[in-house]
Amino acid sequence: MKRPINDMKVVFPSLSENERFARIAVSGIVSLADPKIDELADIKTAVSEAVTNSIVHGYPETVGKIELTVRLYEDSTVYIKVSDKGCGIEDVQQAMLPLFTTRPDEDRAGLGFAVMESFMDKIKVTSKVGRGTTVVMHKRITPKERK
Amino acid sequence: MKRPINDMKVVFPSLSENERFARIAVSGIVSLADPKIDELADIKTAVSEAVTNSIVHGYPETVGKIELTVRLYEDSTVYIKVSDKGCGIEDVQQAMLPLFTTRPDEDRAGLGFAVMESFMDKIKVTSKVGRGTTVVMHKRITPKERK
Amino acid sequence: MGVELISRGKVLCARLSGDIDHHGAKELRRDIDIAIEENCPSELILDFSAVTFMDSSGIGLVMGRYKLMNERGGTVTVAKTPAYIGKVMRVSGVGKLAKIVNEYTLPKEDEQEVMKIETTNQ
Amino acid sequence: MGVELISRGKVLCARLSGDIDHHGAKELRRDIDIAIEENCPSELILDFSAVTFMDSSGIGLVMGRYKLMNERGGTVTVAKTPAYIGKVMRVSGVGKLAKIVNEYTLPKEDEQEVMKIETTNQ
Ligand SMILES: Nc1ncnc2c1ncn2[C@@H]1O[C@H](COP(=O)(O)OP(=O)(O)O)[C@@H](O)[C@H]1O
Ligand SMILES: Nc1ncnc2c1ncn2[C@@H]1O[C@H](COP(=O)(O)OP(=O)(O)O)[C@@H](O)[C@H]1O
Repeated sequence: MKRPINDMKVVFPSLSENERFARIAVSGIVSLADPKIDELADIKTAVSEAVTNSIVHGYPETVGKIELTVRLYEDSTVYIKVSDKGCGIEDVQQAMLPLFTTRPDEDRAGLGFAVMESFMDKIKVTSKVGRGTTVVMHKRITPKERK
Repeated sequence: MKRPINDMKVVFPSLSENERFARIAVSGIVSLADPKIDELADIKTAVSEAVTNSIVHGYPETVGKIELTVRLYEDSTVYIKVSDKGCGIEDVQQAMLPLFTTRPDEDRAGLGFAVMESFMDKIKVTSKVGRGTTVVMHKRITPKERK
Repeated sequence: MGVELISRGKVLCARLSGDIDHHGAKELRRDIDIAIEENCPSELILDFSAVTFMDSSGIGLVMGRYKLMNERGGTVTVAKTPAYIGKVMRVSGVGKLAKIVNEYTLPKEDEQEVMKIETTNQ
Repeated sequence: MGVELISRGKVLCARLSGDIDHHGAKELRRDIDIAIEENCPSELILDFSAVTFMDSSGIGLVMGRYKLMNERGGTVTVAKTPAYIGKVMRVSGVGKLAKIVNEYTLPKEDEQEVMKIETTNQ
């Protein structure tokens, strides 16, 4: 893929109030490309899932850093990367199964990855136990007609 | 000063549409502390000035990286740092004089630093020609009463 | 983000509002569960009409309330989901647990109890 | 961000809206200056009532229009500034160049020209 026409990297601590901040930041960049309302909602939701996972699962007992990268490409593709240096996932394939969760006590539905998969065009998860987790997602948006 | 209760670092390219993005990002973090509307407006304005300066003056011919850091401290102090690796300022004291501008052609009023100074409690500018400019600002906010 | 709770007869209605994410879900959950304890409803209506954002934390909220109501022999109804929230609901298959409706009417009653809980936490 | 331009007799009124920053100021400036060229007003009213944000780029906009109008023997009036924008105006001392008013009335005229320019650029 070519060079991005705009991009942003944000680093913030794994505090649950930053779930909202991450959505605001991602909207701030993606909305510059004039996406349709439902496309922006899809992207915000996927980012919210990934960031929440880093907060809830990646750093269950501590506060660590989360890095969010957003890139806009000329072909209206949005690239999103969410990564943490938390506890990591032992079996990524199992983790991605709908309804699978290691925190049913916390009212987690086990649907975070399922939402990311169905709301974005592409998702790739890489993780290493004790090292952290990285989620990369892509979505092609339909920019509104410009005058 | 103690450890921040929340903080964020954003890196983005010096595109003028990111002036708006920087305001959104800073609002996203500062609003978590429930500031008064006019305090939030002051901070957004100061950030807009500093980021615009990096775009217009720091990287006049090229697109470079701008780094924006926002920290919230327990005593309701907001710390903001805007830095670029652009052309730098030869005489910082002169640059900070109200109405001084090197780009009158571009309808710059020469009031960016004056606005930052009067809207924030403290501002420190460090710059080196050929290396870049860093603006650090502080403001104490009055958080709304929490229930 | 907040929830307004209205109890009428055997129906408890929770009107949710604002962004529902993991950060806010805990408080919503607590407020709704206290109202269930106190009013022992046979039907819980979750009204999403004023919800502006929801991720799978909202699904967890519905599933958790379903479990609780089911244990007590009651049902859960999900009402008035805006388009973007309907999409999250569909992906999750929550329709198997809760009845999904566009409109509802609360039973009229002389004795009515309204509890308004507005969480201002952003 | 945008500007709606209304020319009545010797008065040109520019109703600005949205966020005024460096990014958007260029287009606003161009649209206003074209209208000045075409209508040769003796008074330019800049109406800020619908402006949601402004930094010193907005001051540059006022100062630049003042220079242009002054060259042409005309004046600039700044009208209806919301509180937070009034603060930026005060810091800049723009009151020395432009008259600052809360209300204004446009001259009534049979022949009236309205140009609506809405820039959707965010
Ligand atoms: N960033 C992460 N760090 C560690 N574990 C994770 C991370 N993200 C997801 N997981 C694991 O994957 C499981 C499934 O995630 P998900 O589908 O989002 O559902 P939920 O968050 O509701 O549990 C989680 O329960 C957790 O065990
Ligand atoms: N980040 C920067 N990099 C290089 N020069 C700068 C930077 N910020 C400010 N300056 C210099 O300081 C001058 C005054 O800045 P300011 O008070 O913000 O007014 P203005 O932006 O309207 O020119 C600018 O004209 C420019 O020469």
